Amino acid sequence: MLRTLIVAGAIVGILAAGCGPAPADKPTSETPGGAGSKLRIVFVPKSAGNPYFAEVSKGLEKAAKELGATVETQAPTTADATSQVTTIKDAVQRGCDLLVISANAPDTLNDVLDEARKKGVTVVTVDSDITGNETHRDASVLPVDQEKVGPALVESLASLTGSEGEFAILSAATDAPNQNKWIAGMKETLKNPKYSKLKLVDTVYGDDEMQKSTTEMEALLTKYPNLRAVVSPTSVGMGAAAQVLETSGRYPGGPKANGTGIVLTGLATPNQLKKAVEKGVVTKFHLWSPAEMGEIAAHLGSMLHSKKVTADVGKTFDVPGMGTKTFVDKGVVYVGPLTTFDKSNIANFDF
Amino acid sequence: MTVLVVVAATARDPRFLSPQTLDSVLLWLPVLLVVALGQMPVIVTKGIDISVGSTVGLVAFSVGLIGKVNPSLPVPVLFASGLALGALLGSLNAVLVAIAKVPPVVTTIGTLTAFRGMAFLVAQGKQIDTNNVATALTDLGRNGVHLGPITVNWLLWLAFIPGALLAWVLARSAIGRTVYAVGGNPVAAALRGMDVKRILFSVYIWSGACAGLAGVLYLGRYGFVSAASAGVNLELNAIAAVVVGGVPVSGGSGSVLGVLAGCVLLAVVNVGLSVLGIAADWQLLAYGAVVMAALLVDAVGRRAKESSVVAA
Amino acid sequence: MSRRDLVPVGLLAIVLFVGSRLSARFLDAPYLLDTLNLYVEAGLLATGMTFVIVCGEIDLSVASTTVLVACVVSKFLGPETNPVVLVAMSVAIGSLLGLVNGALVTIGRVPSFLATLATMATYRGVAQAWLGPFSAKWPVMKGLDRAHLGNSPVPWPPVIWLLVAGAAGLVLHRTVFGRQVAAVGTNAIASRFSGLPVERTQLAVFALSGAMAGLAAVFLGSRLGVVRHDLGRGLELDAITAVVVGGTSILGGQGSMAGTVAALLLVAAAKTAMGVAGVKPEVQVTVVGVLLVLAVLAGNMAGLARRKAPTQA
Amino acid sequence: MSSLTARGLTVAYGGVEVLGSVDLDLRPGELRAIVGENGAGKSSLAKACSGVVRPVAGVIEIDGQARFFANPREALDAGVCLVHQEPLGFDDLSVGENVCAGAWPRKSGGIDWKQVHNQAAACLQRIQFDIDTRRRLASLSAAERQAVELAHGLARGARVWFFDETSAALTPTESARLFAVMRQLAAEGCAVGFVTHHLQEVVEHADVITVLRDGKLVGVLDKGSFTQADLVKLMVGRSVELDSPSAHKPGETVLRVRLLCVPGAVQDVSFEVKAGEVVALAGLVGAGRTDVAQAVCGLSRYRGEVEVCGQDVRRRSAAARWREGLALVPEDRQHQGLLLPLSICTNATLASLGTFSKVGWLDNIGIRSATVEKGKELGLVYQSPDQEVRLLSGGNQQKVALAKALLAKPKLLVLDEPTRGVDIGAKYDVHTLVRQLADQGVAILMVSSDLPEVMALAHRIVVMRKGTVAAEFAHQDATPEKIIAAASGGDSALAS
Repeated sequence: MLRTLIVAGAIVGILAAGCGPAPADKPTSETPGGAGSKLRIVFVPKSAGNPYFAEVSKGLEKAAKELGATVETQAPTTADATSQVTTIKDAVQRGCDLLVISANAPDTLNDVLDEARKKGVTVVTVDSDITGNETHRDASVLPVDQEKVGPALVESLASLTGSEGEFAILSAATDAPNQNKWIAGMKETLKNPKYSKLKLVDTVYGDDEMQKSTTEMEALLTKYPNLRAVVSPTSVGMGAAAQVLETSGRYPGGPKANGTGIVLTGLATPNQLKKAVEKGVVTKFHLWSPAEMGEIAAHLGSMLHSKKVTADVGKTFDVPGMGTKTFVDKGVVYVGPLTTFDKSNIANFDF
Repeated sequence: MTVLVVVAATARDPRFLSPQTLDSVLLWLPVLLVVALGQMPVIVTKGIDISVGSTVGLVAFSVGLIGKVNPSLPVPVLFASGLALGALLGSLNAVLVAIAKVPPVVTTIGTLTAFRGMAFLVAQGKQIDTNNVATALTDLGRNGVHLGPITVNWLLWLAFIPGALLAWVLARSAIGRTVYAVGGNPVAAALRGMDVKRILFSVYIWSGACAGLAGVLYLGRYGFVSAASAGVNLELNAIAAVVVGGVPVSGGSGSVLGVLAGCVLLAVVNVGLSVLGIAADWQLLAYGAVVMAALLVDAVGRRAKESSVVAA
Repeated sequence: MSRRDLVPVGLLAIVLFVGSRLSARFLDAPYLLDTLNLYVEAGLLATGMTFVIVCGEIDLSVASTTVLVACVVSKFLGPETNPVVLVAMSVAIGSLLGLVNGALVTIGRVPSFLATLATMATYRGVAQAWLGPFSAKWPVMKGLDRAHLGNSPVPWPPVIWLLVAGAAGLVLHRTVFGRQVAAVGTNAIASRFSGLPVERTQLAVFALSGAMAGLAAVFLGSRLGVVRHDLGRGLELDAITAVVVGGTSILGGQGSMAGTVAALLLVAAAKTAMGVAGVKPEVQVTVVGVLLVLAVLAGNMAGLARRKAPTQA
Repeated sequence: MSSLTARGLTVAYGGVEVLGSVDLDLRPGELRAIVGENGAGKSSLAKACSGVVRPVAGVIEIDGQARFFANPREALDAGVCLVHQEPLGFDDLSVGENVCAGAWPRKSGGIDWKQVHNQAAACLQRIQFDIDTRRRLASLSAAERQAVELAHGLARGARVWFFDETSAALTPTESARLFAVMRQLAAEGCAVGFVTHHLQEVVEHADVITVLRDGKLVGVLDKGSFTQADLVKLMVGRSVELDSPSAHKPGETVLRVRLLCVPGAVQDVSFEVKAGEVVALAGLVGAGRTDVAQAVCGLSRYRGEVEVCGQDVRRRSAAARWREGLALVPEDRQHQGLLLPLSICTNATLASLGTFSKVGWLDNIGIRSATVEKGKELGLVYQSPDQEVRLLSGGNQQKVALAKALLAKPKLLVLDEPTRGVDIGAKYDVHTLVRQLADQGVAILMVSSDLPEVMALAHRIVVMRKGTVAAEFAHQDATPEKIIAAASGGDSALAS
């Protein structure tokens, strides 16, 4: 009992002692950046160790240089829904004017984002939005018009397969909102009679883990002997799928191709697939420019923060060097069309 | 147990029993097997090494980086550096457990976190992708010895090296028998003049070295390493495989063949869940249930054995 | 008597001091109190875990239990509910899941490490199978939807945690049950030979750990407003870390609730201090791992110096 | 000349000196007994000489050369071997590996298995044991395990032997065989020292006797120069006599055991214990006596009936039986009887926490005062009631175990080898206590291998052999010869 008291006393004592001088430089009073002070941008990606977000970061830094702002990237070590909460709280406490975040889950950040905004922080989501909870952020910069990704993927698939045969989708987690939206878009597009011979046989989930994605991809090859194609709208999934096709030799022209072989397309960062493209395992795939996304987010955020623009439908703003961007519904801005990577251009990219 | 799972799976979907599935299982095995082989002597000495998952991740990334910077390095050098780095990390556990006498669970939970953090620091936000990995290394998973329609990939052959070594050491060598002795009765081992400290030290280094090797195998198998996900939860799978393979957590006994069987079971279950098309949302549940069933079968078997000993 | 639980208190003081040097914005009482909210779930799990570890067992399934309880409760209760019903239901389901662990250990005779390793996957698996990829809305607790006590900046979850931990500490150190837990953790055979209800004690600690996980679900749910199957990954390691750094012997028998609380505050303070100072999360992870080993090492050294006597005396 | 000479050996645990500046000379061809009460430092002396504990002062010389042993291995290498009371060994390894443990013959990197088994068989044969060296150690009997222990010393080429209460767990036949081996070793030129509590063994076998008291050397006696009574006086500093049981005033039947069967150990055992009566279960080790005691206490599965105070307790757990007035002091103090790292208070009141609590809250003051009081009653020697039990001597540990049983206020007390490994003084205290309890009307079931103890305490003696009741005697009808005859199936010639 005595020990408990000692411990409790020590804690209270330390807290009390520590809190003494704090009011002198009460952080909350100076958090909202005045017009004259440097804009402080904090970027919270989904998780650490992902070069895709390193590209976004690069774009942010480029814009920050132009804006005279500072950028700091704080990536949680695990990509789960709660890990970003701590990171955001600490960033806000340290001092931040513009929070750029790629949300891991659509609905767990509401409180912490509200709190940040109450303290004068502008919140812009990039890459993945908090769908269904848009009121808790100021604006969102998304890669491409979500509605256009599905059709684009189907079209790419059709051009590679001659619009016929069985195909499967290898996605990330079952609850990744972007992925699900794109898959829904693909299914919608497939209803078009011109794709009637393309048959989606299965959708599997690799959780964006190499091992899981590989196992799922291998299982697909076993389950569907007549498989003609695989679409994977995620980097890790495509990387794993390419690896499996190469190992099993079932890519078009591979040693075990059984006729035309299995084609692979989807969305991925180019570095991941350079070798596969060079070897002919993969013909083409797509992605937008993550760096541009970061650049737009920084400029837009800075304008929102200084109230130079409001995120209303149809309002437009200019991004230096990228022309005019328009807000669509719910404060969303799209970056632009998909880039296609193939043998001819892949060497020019490094991310 | 493995047979049961295979029969059940085949009954559900005959496609399960295809060469392609077998190839998947064989490709799934090497990394887990090597980590489990490392774990086994640790568990035999009543210890545990939870840090191996992070060791695999850190080594896979570091070796990937070495290969990226010096693309001309021959593959054996990559394996050697993986082994050396793994052993180095293992020796940190060894010092803490054998010399500083920190309980193994605490030590390795600590290093689990620390090694993962180090992997992030080494990674600097980058990842290793196929682009950076020597083709000679990734080819080890693509080629192998063809036995009829099945390909026994080179990675698995490489995994058999520590397996054979461990089997020989445990069954035949003085150090191996001492491992069993220390696990069976540590007090007696000390009084019999055995160097308990040295044995503990060795098993943790062995575990680290195996995890290091597994890291290179991981690199060869997937050609892609992300600091955040490489080797995550591998320690739990490895421990489960060892225990399902008949090594009691109370130490003192167990065989390498049993561990192999445990790994095969887990590999079959994991591949099977995907091949059978168990919905993604149900896979974790199915996996947990199978592991639990294996443990219960094991416990019932143990009970039967105990009562027969009393009767004898 | 062990003094190992004073190690985290000392370290806590150092961390607070260093933290205040690193950033002037660290020692800000409302902020620190607010941040403490984030550690309440880990704190509750650690409170239950202290009993389990003192009893010579381990419970790796706690985080999964929390998530499963959260999923079940949010499916069963409406959008608004009476806090008493909510807490009672969460704690009841949590205890039930804990009892399953206990039954596996006592009746199934599966070592707790493995039994709870299996239920760790199974419980989360059930949660995932049940909710699928979706979030479920957490019921709003009528009358308790404000985050703070009255108008003060003190948030209520940490206060409740400290009260629960205090009560749990009294139970552990001052009651017959606590004495039985320590006895069973020291030597289960001798306890059985002394007429202690060994199996019942083991069942009880797992149930208690499950109950705490259930209570943690209430806090997790009300903090986030929604629950999903993938919340709280790795929370079990945080809980075990706090217990062990707090001076409880991983071998069972000896432990201190005050130490657990101090250690959890230590981890919270260390992470927060680093976060405010702009230390990257990946570095934070490394530091916390090293801290765990160092704290135990420091305790070990003190312990070794204190008694050099071999056990065969 | 001496094989081993120790001068001024001092051993301290946690700052407490347990052996103070003791000298010892072991000469080749000689059997030396080391005797003393528990806590006198006998075991510490043997351990200090064989590298198990490090002395804080003193010198050890082997064949005239000063040696320092940092660990048991260095002592073994120098030819000093300590044989423990409980055989050490590795259940999952073979007999051959156990015999050669720690120094397996090597061949090209691996173990030379042929050599292992040959060497082990040869060592076992030297002491007239014929055991298949490929069997797992777990499958051996206690005596065979002991033989493996001895063979291990032989394999390591030991020339100085210490036996630390090695005969305590053996039957008279086995123990006679052990002393024959010791004599053989001495005849082969080894120096032998043995630690024992059995004064009979000392009188019969020792050539020279070292007597310790409270960690000090109090005398060195030569064979034939003393009587058993002299020896006891020297050991305890006072004279002790063993008595016969108190006047028999049997009350109602407290324990009735009918047709008890424990699978694999006990067959159809029936007997009764009345209030105020001491019933001894006699017999050889392995006859099933402990199994009966544990079944009665609800610690193992059984068939048949166990009635306590007229109620069948089949469905009651061990805990419930304690609550109904059944208390046990088990044979194995260290593992079954006590929680060694916890305090005296905690241990003493462990079985009676209900008495020392109110609605679940511990009454720490009551616990402390009850412990102190019971300790005084039992003559417990300790520094503080908060002291860890592991720091107490064997006799005092046993008293804590007894205190725990007594604080539960038992109607039936089950004592399993209550004085095993306990010194003469404590043994006397325990005997006095048993008599007092019987006088107070407590029913006592006692398992004992110590025949004088059985004769001194029991009103009735149930002799077991191979899991069944071989005979039952009233005290006045019993003689040690009859008991041994019944226990060993008529083979009384081997009785000591």
